[in-house]
Amino acid sequence: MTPVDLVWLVPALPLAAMLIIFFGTRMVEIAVQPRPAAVPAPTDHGGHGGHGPADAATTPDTEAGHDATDQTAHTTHGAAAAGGGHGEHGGHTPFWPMLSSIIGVSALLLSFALSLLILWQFLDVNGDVFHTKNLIATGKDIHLYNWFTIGSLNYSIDFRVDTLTVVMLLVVTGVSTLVHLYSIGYMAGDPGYSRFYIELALFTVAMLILVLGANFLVLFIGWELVGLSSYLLVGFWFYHNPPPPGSEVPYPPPAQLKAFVTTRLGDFGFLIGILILFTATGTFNFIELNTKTQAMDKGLLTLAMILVFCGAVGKSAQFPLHVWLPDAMAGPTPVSALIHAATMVAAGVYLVARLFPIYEGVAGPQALAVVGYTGAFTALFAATIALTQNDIKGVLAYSTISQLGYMFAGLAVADTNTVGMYHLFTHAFFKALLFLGSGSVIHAIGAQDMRKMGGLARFMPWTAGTILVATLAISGIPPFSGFWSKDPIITTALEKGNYIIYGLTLFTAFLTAFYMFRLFILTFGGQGSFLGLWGGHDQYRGDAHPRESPRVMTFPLVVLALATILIGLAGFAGFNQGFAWFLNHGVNVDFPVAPALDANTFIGVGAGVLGILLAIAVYGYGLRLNVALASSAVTRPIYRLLYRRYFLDELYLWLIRVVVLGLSNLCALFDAYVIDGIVNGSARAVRGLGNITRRSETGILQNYGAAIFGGAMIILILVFVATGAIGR
Amino acid sequence: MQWLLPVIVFAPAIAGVALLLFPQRPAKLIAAGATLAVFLLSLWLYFGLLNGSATTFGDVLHPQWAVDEPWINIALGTFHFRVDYALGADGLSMPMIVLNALLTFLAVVGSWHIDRRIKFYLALILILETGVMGVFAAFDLFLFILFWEVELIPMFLLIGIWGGARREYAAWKFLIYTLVGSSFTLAGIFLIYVQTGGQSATYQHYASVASQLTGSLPLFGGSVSLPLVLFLLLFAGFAVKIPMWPVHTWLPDAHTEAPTAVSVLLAGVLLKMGAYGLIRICLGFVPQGVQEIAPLLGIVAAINVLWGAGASMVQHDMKKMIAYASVSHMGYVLLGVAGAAASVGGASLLDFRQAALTGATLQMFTHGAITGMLFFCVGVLYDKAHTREIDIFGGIATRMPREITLYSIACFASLGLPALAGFVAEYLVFTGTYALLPAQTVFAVFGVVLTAGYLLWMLRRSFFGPLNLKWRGLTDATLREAFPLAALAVVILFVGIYPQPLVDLITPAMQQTLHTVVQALAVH
Amino acid sequence: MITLNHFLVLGAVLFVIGLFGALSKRNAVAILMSIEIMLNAVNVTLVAFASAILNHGGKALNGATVDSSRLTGQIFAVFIITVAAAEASVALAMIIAIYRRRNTIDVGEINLMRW
Amino acid sequence: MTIDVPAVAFWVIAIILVGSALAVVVMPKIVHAALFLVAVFGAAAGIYVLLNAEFIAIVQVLIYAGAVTILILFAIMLTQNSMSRVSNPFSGQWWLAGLICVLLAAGIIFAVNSSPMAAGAASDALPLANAAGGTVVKLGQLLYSPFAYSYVLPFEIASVVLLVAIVGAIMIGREE
Repeated sequence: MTPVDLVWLVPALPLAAMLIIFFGTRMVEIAVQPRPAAVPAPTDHGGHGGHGPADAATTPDTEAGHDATDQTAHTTHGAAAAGGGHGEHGGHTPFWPMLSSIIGVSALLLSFALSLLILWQFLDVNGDVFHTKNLIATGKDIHLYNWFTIGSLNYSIDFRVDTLTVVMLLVVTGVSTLVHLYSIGYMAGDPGYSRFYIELALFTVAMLILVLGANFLVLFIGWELVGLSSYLLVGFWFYHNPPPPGSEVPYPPPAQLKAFVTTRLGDFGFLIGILILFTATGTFNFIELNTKTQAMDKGLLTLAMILVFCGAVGKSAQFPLHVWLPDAMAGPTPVSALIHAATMVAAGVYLVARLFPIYEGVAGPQALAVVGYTGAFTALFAATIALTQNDIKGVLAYSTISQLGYMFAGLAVADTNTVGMYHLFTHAFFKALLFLGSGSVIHAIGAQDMRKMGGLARFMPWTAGTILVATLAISGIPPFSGFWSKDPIITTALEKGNYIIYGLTLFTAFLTAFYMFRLFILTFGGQGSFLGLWGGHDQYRGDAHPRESPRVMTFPLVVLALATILIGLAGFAGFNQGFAWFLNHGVNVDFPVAPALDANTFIGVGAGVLGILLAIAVYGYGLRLNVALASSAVTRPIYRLLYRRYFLDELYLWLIRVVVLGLSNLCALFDAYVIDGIVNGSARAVRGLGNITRRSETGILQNYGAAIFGGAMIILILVFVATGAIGR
Repeated sequence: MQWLLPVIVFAPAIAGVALLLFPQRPAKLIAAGATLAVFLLSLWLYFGLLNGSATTFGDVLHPQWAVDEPWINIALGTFHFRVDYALGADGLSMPMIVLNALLTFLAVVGSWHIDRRIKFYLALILILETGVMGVFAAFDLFLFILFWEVELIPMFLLIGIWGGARREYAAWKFLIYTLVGSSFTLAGIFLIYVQTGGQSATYQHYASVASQLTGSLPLFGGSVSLPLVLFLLLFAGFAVKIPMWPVHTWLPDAHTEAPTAVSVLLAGVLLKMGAYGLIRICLGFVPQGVQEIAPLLGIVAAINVLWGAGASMVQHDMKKMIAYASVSHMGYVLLGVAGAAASVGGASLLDFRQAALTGATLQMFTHGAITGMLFFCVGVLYDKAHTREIDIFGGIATRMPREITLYSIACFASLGLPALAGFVAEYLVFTGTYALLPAQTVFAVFGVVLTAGYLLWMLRRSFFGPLNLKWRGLTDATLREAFPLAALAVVILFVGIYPQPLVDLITPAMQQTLHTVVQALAVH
Repeated sequence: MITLNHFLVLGAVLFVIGLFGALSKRNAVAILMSIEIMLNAVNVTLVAFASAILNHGGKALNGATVDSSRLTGQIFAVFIITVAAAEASVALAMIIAIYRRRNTIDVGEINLMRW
Repeated sequence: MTIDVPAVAFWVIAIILVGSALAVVVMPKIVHAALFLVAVFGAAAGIYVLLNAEFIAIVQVLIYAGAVTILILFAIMLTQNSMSRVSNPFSGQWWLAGLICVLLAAGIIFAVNSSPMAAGAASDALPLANAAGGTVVKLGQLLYSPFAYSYVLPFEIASVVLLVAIVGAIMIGREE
């Protein structure tokens, strides 16, 4: 009974926690205090009371304020709304909810510990501890139970633990544990405290099922379930007022709908892809697919893989299905950190990495090309939008989309899945760190518009310091972890001679550095401070009274920052080589090592440095470039285009309104008028006929009598005629 | 054990008549007790089947607990008219019987609060249960059509007396639609009875001769394929019940007007009668007829799915929306059957055929449970707010957490979320039919996206957002109201996570049916 | 000489006269009387048949053997008279009831079952 | 040459019968019609006598000429409302009725005469009003005898019918 055999415990523990909280502590909580999802007093929300549903009726899509026309719109209300239960803040969490959170955290800790054990067992190549030799090479299949078997078609719930799974297990359980811990502080006193932990645990379970699945069936189950938990958590504050027009802050109810349906659109392609593969090979199992797909028709297989990638596009918010992710920031910030930055959105990358043998080995090159170009383009596309956003979480959301694009590009250019996966790995930590940090800021000042911040570094040094680390990492500055994972993508693109992707990624690296430091300076720094980075009271533009967040929130920040730094430093010791070796089942593969101190690396880093310097110049030293660009007649349209996110939301909204609802109305009207018209028409015809014939019912006895005997008489005569009696 | 099926079939009607003699309160208790007893009995039957060895699961040739007595047996010269009182259960009918028993019990509990002529109401519901049970348990075509018509009367009265504002219109529409359809079915039954030798009308007889049923009929000088004619005649009645586009428009009206419990039964089991007839009689007895038209049937199925989804996207009445949703979901059943019968690939794709057919049967069960739950949810809401207008509400989730929890479970089950029942059936249908009718399947799969769209949009408009102060006084579902919801939620979760017991029971019956189908393919 | 046919024709004529009255009169009592005439016509025919059979000595008119001592025709007549009496009483009661309610016995005006 | 008395009697009675029946139908005053009805009944009784059905004849006189006529006269009295001269009018469809009746009569008579019986057994003379052929005793046995073959049971049922009729008449005819 080695740890690997107990891997089912990893998802089982959070599941148990979820059930305990749902049926246990939360029930007690309800019993103790009757209204769990208590509304803030009607007076707060009465104002918009009738208007929320009213305008929702007009469109299925979001009305979260993307229709801002004035980029300097005042967003306090929106922030207050999205800042969430902060009205209730300061109030300490009562006993039962606190118990829920403790249960959740401890369950996650156990899963994380178990994952570490499994990692250890995998590294135990000679089998001198666990007596399982070379698990790293083979991996292990764990058959849980059978759904059903139909003829030769096998629908069974199987887990597969191999190195790829182990990496994901560590990322998921690790980050999830920290976020659970962090939420104790962030969600303190929120009326939905227990509900939050239920849904967080549900997400963890689903994500673990996703990464553990040995076949498409299980993976798809997890895939959809993470979508569910994302839906629930984005809509966690479903009772808030819509933000005022002009605010960039998304509005939970439409955002959750958008998130689910948009990903569903991707899943449509995903499912078709699965169906093609299943029909051709008769199996869902990934290992069997690797071999059986080789018999498939190349073109069909390529198509199938592209369709499968559609699922990844939806889940990982790649262009053109990226629109849901920025809105998903309507959820509480820990959720954004865990689901919409570190783990769930990486599921698409994981999917491609999981199927990489087929993508790279069996299917036609077009498949990977689609993946790569989509990724690279999305990276640039999202980065350009991120340049102009003022909502701190919005910027981070677009940077997430951009980084996911990097991962896909990395998967596509390299001939192993290591490059992309390594960026996923490092990104999980520093992006979670960024989000948690921004959450700490929002928690402190109750607003998330960067124009209401500034100079916060002195108020909250821990937050600022850790975020600075993450910012450097995402900008690809050595020695932080981002450098080791991002630079290889760029360089590999160059080495493989894929200049389009190279150019896109390189330019994106510059943009990334710029907007990330823009974010940092606008938040923490300000003019007149050291490089504009480390601001103080005089740079603060808001009206709240910022204070450093409690330990329970800063501790995860520190942990993540340490992780970022350590992974980075370990890079010098060839950590990424080790990672590659591990991910390739203990086989050494050529992982483009930076620093292989060649020009390419310096180009990559240089782009980052350039971006940083530009950002410092503009925001730290008041080089009024941004204002110029935003106001000059030439560039203003471009600025507006970026600020309004290329008007894609409006486009989709229009499509849904006109095409989908139009057709739907057509159906409904056809039913109501054509089909029912025929039905009712025929009924009316019968009724009319009856109206004519019923005239014969005079109700006068003698008419009937006459009819009777007249009839008898006629029959009599007829009989005579027939029998020829008359003729005789 | 012979007495079990007759008891299950007739006990409800007897109880229904009996409770009229009692005062109101005991009458209610009698109804609840009787339906509960029937449900437990049916469960006993079910697990009796399940725990028997694999051979005793039963299929159309070897029904379990079969009863077969000659009932009408007249020889008019050469013409021999014979009707058997034949009851039986197999993998196809057993889940439906259990579902019917469960839903009727829950319906009785769910209509506890009705104050207008409750005794008559309950009696009708119990008689309805007998009718439906008979349809599923009958093993003789004439007995089948008899029960088929018996079920109409209580339904008509239930809608017409306890319905909403336009109840007369809805009731008549329901009645006439169904009668027109079933008249064709009756004609088809006589035709097939004569064409198969006219000695016996038991299912075993038809199933055994099904694959030889070929040839053509003279018609207007020309001649048409006999199986096709038989299929079209028989299917006419089933198509109305399923309901298949374009004869589906009775459903939204009937659902909108019917009281909650009746909507539950209507969507939960009555629609399944159509699907049951399609699989048992059309596919089982005239497979070639289905084969000749399978691609077209698949197209209609896809239309069903998309059309229903589109129509429900723009409804303003929750019940009407869910009604169109059932139209959409029954499309998957059609698709599964069409796939199973499609003549491509011959016997080589047998496994996929079986997946498709099993999926269709599973979908019958899961859709019954899920849609029943949805209607119960709407009913609870309606009893408190006295409206079902989606846009009138807003943010009421904060007022009724219990309701919204169960309601969203039902919605997610309906949009095919894994770990809930709906996903299992739909996934099975898709994986099966794609091999046989790819194009149709692709279109049908897109319905999954639309379903998510309209259901969640409905939730978003009614339950989320700031509380519409008009509903400040709204109270949460009481435990009595929540009981049917919770019960169905348990069923849905169980089937969604561990479907094996259900599938194991269905599979052998489907194997038998497919055996004849493939034989017919060979003959073709 | 008088044969059975004479009686039959007499019955027929009588019957038709009654029928004419029943179909053409407006006064309900008159209709009732006409019906009585029709009943009598039938009686005449039946009794005539009875005596014809009796006279014919056990041979029915179509040659089949019957028990002529049964006098079936007369028995019929008795019962018809009984029923006629009952019918007359009930009918008249109804006429009076109708008259009370509608103050007329003109069947042309009594058409409650009119479409 | 001897006069066949019964034949003459038949013709006389028949003419009276038909004539008074016609009178019943055509008389403009309902009371006259009722009186002619008495004549009809009486004449019918005569026919029965001719046919050796004395019992029927008696009953006919008692019930019809007696009871029913009285009933009808009462009804007429109770339902007289208008002093209009024509209390027994024809309806609009009298011509249609006439047509039907004439044709029907023709049909029946034609049928009677053209039936094979007309040529056969039915064509020989009936012994009219012969004292020997009295049937009362026999009829009595047939109606009441508990031992021999009899119609006693139908007879009792008939009495029940009468009872029902009486009760029904009372129920219907009574004042609300």
